[in-house]
Amino acid sequence: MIPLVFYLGLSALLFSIGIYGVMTHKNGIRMIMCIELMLNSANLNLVAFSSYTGTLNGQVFAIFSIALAAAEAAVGFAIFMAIYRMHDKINLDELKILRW
Amino acid sequence: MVKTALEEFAFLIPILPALAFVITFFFGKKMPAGGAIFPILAIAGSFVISFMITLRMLGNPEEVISQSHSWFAVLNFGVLIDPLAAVMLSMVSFVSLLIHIYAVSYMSHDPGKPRYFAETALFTAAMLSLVLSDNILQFFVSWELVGLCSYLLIGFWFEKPSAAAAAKKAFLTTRVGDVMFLTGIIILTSDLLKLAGGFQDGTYLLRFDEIFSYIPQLSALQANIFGFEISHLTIITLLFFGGAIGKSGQFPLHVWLPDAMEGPTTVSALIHAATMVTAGVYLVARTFPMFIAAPDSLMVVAYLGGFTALFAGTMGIVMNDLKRVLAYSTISQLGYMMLGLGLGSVIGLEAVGVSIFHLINHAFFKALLFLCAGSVIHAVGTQDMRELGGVGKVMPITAVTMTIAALSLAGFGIPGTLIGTSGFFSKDPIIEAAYIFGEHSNNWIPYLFSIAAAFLTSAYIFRLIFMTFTGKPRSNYHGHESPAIMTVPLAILALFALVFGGLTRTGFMAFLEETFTNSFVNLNIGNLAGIGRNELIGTTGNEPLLILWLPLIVALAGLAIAFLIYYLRVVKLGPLASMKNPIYRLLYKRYYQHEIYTEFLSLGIVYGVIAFLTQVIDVIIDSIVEAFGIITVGVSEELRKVQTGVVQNYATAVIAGVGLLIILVKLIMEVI
Amino acid sequence: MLPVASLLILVPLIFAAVTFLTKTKGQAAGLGFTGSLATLGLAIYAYLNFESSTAAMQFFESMTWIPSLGVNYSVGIDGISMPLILLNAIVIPLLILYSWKEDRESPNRFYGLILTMEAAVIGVFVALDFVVFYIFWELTLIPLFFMVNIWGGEKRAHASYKFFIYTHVASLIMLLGIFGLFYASWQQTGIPTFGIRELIAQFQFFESGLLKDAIFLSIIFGFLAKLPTFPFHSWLPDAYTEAPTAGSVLFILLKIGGYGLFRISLPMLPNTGNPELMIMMLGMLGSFSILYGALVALRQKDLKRMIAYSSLSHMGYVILGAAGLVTLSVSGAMFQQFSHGLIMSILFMSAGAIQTSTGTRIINDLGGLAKKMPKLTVVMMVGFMASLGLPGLTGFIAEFLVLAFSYARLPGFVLIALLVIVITAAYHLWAMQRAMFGVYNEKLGDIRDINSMQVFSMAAIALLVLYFGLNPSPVLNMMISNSEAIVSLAAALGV
Amino acid sequence: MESLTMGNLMFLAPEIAVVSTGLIILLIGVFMSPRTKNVLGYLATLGVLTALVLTVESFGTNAALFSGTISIDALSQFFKLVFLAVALIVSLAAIKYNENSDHTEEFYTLVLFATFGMMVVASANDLILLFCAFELASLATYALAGFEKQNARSLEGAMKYFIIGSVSAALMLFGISFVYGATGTTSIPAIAANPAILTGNPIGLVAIVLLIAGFGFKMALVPFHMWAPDTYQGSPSVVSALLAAGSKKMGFVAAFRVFILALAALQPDWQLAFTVLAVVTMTFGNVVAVSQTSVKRMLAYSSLAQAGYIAMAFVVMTPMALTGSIFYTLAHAFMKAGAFIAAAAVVWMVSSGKTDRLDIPDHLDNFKGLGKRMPFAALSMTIFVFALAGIPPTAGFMAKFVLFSSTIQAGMTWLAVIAILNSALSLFYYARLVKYMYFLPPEGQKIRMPFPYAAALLFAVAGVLAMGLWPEPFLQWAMEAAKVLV
Amino acid sequence: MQTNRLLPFLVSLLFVAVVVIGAFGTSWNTVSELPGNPADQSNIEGIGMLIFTQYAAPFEVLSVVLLASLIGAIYMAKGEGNK
Repeated sequence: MIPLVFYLGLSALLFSIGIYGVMTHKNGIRMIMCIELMLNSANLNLVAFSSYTGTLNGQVFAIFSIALAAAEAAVGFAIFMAIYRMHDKINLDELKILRW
Repeated sequence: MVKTALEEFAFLIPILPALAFVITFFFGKKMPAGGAIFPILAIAGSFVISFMITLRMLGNPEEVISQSHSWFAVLNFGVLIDPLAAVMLSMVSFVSLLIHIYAVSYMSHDPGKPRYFAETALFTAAMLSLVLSDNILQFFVSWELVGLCSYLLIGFWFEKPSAAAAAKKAFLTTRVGDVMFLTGIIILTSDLLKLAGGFQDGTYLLRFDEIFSYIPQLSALQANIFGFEISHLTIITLLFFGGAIGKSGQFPLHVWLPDAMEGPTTVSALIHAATMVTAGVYLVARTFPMFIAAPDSLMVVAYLGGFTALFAGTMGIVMNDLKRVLAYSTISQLGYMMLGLGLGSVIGLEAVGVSIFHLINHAFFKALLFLCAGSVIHAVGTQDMRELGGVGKVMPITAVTMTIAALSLAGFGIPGTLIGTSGFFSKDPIIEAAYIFGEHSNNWIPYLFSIAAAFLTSAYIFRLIFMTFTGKPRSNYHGHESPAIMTVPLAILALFALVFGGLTRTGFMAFLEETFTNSFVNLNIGNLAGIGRNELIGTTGNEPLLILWLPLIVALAGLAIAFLIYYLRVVKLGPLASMKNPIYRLLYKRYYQHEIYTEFLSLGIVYGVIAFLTQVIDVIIDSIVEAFGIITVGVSEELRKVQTGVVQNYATAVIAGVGLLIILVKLIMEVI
Repeated sequence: MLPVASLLILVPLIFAAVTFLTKTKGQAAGLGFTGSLATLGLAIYAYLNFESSTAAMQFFESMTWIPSLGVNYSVGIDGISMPLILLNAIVIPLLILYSWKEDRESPNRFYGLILTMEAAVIGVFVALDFVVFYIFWELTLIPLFFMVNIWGGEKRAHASYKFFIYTHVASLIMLLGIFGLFYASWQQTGIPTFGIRELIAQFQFFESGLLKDAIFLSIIFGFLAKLPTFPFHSWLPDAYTEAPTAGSVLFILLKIGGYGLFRISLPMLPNTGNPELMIMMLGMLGSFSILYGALVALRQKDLKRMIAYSSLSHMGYVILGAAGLVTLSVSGAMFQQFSHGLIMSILFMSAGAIQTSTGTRIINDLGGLAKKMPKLTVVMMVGFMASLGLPGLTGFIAEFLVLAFSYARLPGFVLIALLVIVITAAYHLWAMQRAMFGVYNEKLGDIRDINSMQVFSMAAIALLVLYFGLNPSPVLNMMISNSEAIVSLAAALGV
Repeated sequence: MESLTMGNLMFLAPEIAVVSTGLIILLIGVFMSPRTKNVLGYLATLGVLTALVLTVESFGTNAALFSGTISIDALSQFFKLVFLAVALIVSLAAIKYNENSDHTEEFYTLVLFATFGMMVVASANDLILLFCAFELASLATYALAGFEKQNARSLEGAMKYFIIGSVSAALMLFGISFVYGATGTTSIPAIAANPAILTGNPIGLVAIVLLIAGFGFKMALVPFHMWAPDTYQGSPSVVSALLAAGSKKMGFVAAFRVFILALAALQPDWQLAFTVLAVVTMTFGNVVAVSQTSVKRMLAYSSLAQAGYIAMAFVVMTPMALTGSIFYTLAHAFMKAGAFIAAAAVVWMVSSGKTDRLDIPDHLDNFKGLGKRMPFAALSMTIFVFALAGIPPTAGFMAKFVLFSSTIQAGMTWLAVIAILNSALSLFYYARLVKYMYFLPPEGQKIRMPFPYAAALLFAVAGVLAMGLWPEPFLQWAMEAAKVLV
Repeated sequence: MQTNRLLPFLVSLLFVAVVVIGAFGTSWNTVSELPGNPADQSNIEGIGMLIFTQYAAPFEVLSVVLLASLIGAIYMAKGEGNK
């Protein structure tokens, strides 16, 4: 049996990769992908726990969270489209009128 | 029945002039002569009441008038007319009345008349209230009010910068004394409360009888100051005397009095010669039982008085300003009075009699001197003696009355007889008392002071007479004799200056000695002197002949020198009276008082150093407060840059926050 | 019997609200004056029905307000508050008269703020519940903040900020102390209450001396900064100077710091961990303030700033008298509050009048004004003389009582204060001499004397200064009754 | 498994009223012309008002619905009151904002759905429901923040809000997953009953901090606040009001439920974490606010500071502190929503005139002489900022009064001192705003205040003053709510 | 973004380290045996039951979420001519 912590380690790694992506990428689309990665690593956690604790709540949660992630991505892409219309690019680090 | 009636009018003595003040102040402008009639009538009323009370009291000195009313808290205001107060009241109201009459003419050309008469009326009211107060607080209140009037009247011609400055100086210098006086009152209050064990119903804490009844206990209280055990009574009396120093222009707080001559001459006569400046002497006389019961206090009074008498005389001799000579003369004479009181350590209660006698006589002749000087100034328009000369020809009445006053001041008279000027009968006893003091204690310093001052007195006053009235005019002036309204008061005063002393001599002192044994207080001065470790001995009059004649001899010597130099002009003063002569310069510069007091102490130390340093501290405190604001804004300006506007950085912050927070909490949990 | 205490707050507040809505200057001033007169009427009514010989609370009203926190709306008047209420009620109508003829923008706000201020200050005086007290306490900040900022001098923004934030910080620290008092008492009695008298009574039963000291110090800090006293006075010179005349006078009437000292701190003092130390601290602050204010005033070039520092110096007497902790010294301190309010009103009105006619407040630029402004000179002279403690005027009574009766406990500090009397006289006289006497400075051009309204209002205050200087008993007696209560409490504890 | 009856549904009447109003607006909005769409605003207001009344009426009821995933108690009802009050203010004010807009129905539907999400969070008794509702409130407001599509600032604010929001959602989900893994359940009472693994193992701390990050994003606690100033500044002011006054409180109610109810066993850990966060947040917010020139940005930083105060409840953790904190949320809702609406009125004034600074419509300079130009806006703004500064007799004072005093009661004098000094510091920038409004000369004409703004402001002012002058009923409710947590 | 990658890297490293230490340091309470072969034993039914019974409320909320994101996304993405 694969120990639970392996799943946890993997998901932590995935999460960190997502985080790293969010912190370094300028392109909005890539950032959304990274965020999805983070959400999914959490889902991996949930499913793993679900299996290892023998309850189904986690998997239900994972399903909900997938749906939520989709909705989130939809709104995010829509916002980026609006940004693209205005600036003709979606390099998010260049959007810094609002600061200080 | 007459007696009760009189008593009931006693309170009117200060009230009448006070009412006159209000009327003249508000309505004087619309009245002839600036509303002078109200003060004159009011003061005349006061004089009549005072005089009648005095007359009645002469017959029965034990029955004094004492009325007290609660003022606030445990303090009261009231009327106390005992022999001491009675003579002062009569003198003050009388002199004030004459000067007011004189001023109608003297001030006739001044647009500020209403203000003048209002202020002098207020002054008279305050002075009368001071004299008849039955407690030390009312005394102080009136004391301050006469000071205020003095300030206002010195600065009467406020558009003259020198007058405004002199007024300020007078107020401030006397204020130094006043603070000492107030300190004395405060310590006294505190001690009385302690001794009485709190407030007692029905007694007024600061009334004189109450104070005097605690003299032994006060004397027993000891304070340790710089290792010396000093009786509280000594401290209190010395502080009182501090007040007297300020008010009566004694060394070292005498500097304001010559400057005060910036006011109208009538003011100088009334306030700075006859009445207000004597308040200090009156204070010491009024609290004499305390002084005599306090070890060393009277000694200080005697020394300072004697020294002032001499010290002021030295400056009087070089002044060229008519009024300033008189001012120094006043200081010198006040010194005599103080000396007289100080000698009470030997001659006991007689000192009060001697001193107050001199006070009254001095009031007459000094007021007269000033009024004469005023007459001259009024007629001639200058008060610089170097520009005068030969005025006697133009103004004979003035010249004669002034000479009488000068003789009285110099104390001419024949010892052992009843022939002599008023000044002679009051000054000589003081000098004689000083001799007795010297004999008794082998301490001749007071006597030397007094005899030297007598010489100087004669010298400077005849210098003044000769320079002003004899010889040829030294400048182009147009003089004329003053009108009757001015000369009549002069004549009356001259009469008094001439004969008052001789007439009242014996009765006066005996009358005053009743001051502390009557229906109000009944003190055994001998016992009190014992508390103060003072040995009292017999009275004056039994001295060697030379001693009796010596004052007259030195006075004649002074007259002779003045006659030689300023009338016959046998001695050339050129090299002597030049600034190259260090002694002359020292005297002419008045011992550099201005430099020491004003420039060094006031402007230099207090204003320049202490106040400046405080202001620096203020700036520092303020900067600390301001720094909070500045630092906050600065930090804010820097800290806001954390918010870079780049969303990736925001994400970094969030994640770093998570990581660091975990570690931080973990660490703190480990530590705790 | 009218519910006077509440009406004294409500009437000016309602008039203020209506005044804000007026359109013209005439309406605003008229309504403001009517409102202040109505308040004066109420205050006189209260005074006439007031029993001076008792320290008990009169015109007491109480209503539950926030029961879950033990907060009640309770108000009342006693001998500590009555004179101060009278002071405000008397001076504010005169202040409105004083500024009647001045032209200024938005008069409705001006008069509305004056009345709001009156309501807030009286609210502090009548409050018997810490929450009510604190609410009015803070409310006094706002009208002054607006007053300084709208009609103030050149550096008004800075001055108003400094004043607003500084005193707010102090109030908040005081609030902390109040919290401490509240909870410590709650813990002991099990009943939450914010009643001032109840909490003070409970204070003595607290066990920890440290707690008591902390509570006492933080509460008194609020009062000391408000008074103010050295070294918490930095806000004062700027605020007093930059405020318009009416604002300066309102600052002067803001006697809530000293009031708090008597109402709250003094009854607590004997129960603190180390009362002797506290008394020494207060005495030191008092006498240092007196000394410090006078020395700095001596060096001021600006007339108003000089008066501001002199005010600091005078408020030192309040603290010194309070520290004296003898019936008459405490009464003297209370009387000093009353007297200071009257005297400083005259001084600030005079300074304001000088500024309006000459356009400057720098003393050396003035000179010889007495010739052109004789009426002002007379009233100002009364004010200055009263301020330097001339007997016969109120300032002396207060100073004498404070000094004479604090001496027993604090001789050294009283002696310091005595020395300062000369300095006080010095700067007053110097200013008088430079500004009013001497040769008229022709550069100032042709100037006018104060108008008849101003003469009336200033002379009325001057007469009050004289009246209460000659006959202080009407207000002093009620102060004495209350001081006795405070002091006997202390005496019972051997302090 | 109980059945769903009409009686049970009545407990959810406010939620149903809100969500159905949203659906109706969406539906009929499609068929309306832009000019008549104003009606939708009033409709939304009416719906929110109905929900508000229903909520107030339901005070005191307790119920567990949907298999215990929804809990109706004093806490939930109190917070629903907060959200609905904010929604009411926003709906009212937005009538003017959406005047002649073709997208009124979208706006109101999103506002109402967001409100619905917040209300559900307040009631959520299960982490799954809590997460879903949390996301609902976030998602709806992402679009709202960028509602001015042609405005670069609005879009930028929305983008930042979205990115940080998504990251935070992921963090929260990650944290929830650990909690679930350790306890095997997502139900709050069940978690509370089974904390063994979390307390004894390092994962407990990790989960807590992850959750704090997730909620802290909404609460805008430093350092999870970074989006807040930008978004509050960039978004339409009415939306900023919703975010700052409403959605921020959602973070608090979620945190109350999750930490105090579910993770009570880990109190030492999260207490410590919140101590650090509260102190840092209030100080940072106040200090940085001092140098702001954009009023909305200043309000945003002030909102950070206020969050720091409210978070003190997690540190003090006495019933009194919780009461104070809960009371504070309502007070802050009125104050902050009102302040943003006043800013909205100014932005409207600026955009309808030509004389002002248009590049930053909420620049301080545009507030010059507001007392003359829009007296009511200036007056109410003054009341709001003084309330925020804690000056009596306003809601802000009462809130601080209860909260800070409870800190003293708990013996945490140092915290009270920090909070009080911060509170004093805040006066600095609030007073500056007042200065601009009243003491500087106006640079434009006097303008008549549109009715919707005036009505919204009036409501907020009424709330602020009512809570300041007659706090008793609100305090009672807050106490009831606090009792749920203890 | 070549310039500023170190900090993000360190931060992610920190994060992963913290989480991994937390996860590995915890003694998870796991079932002794995983539920057999997933192919045999479908959990779809169980999940379905849960969604429609215990988690009905989240499900309802989710529907509103989807509607809200639909509205939001359409509104944001729609390019109205008046740019």
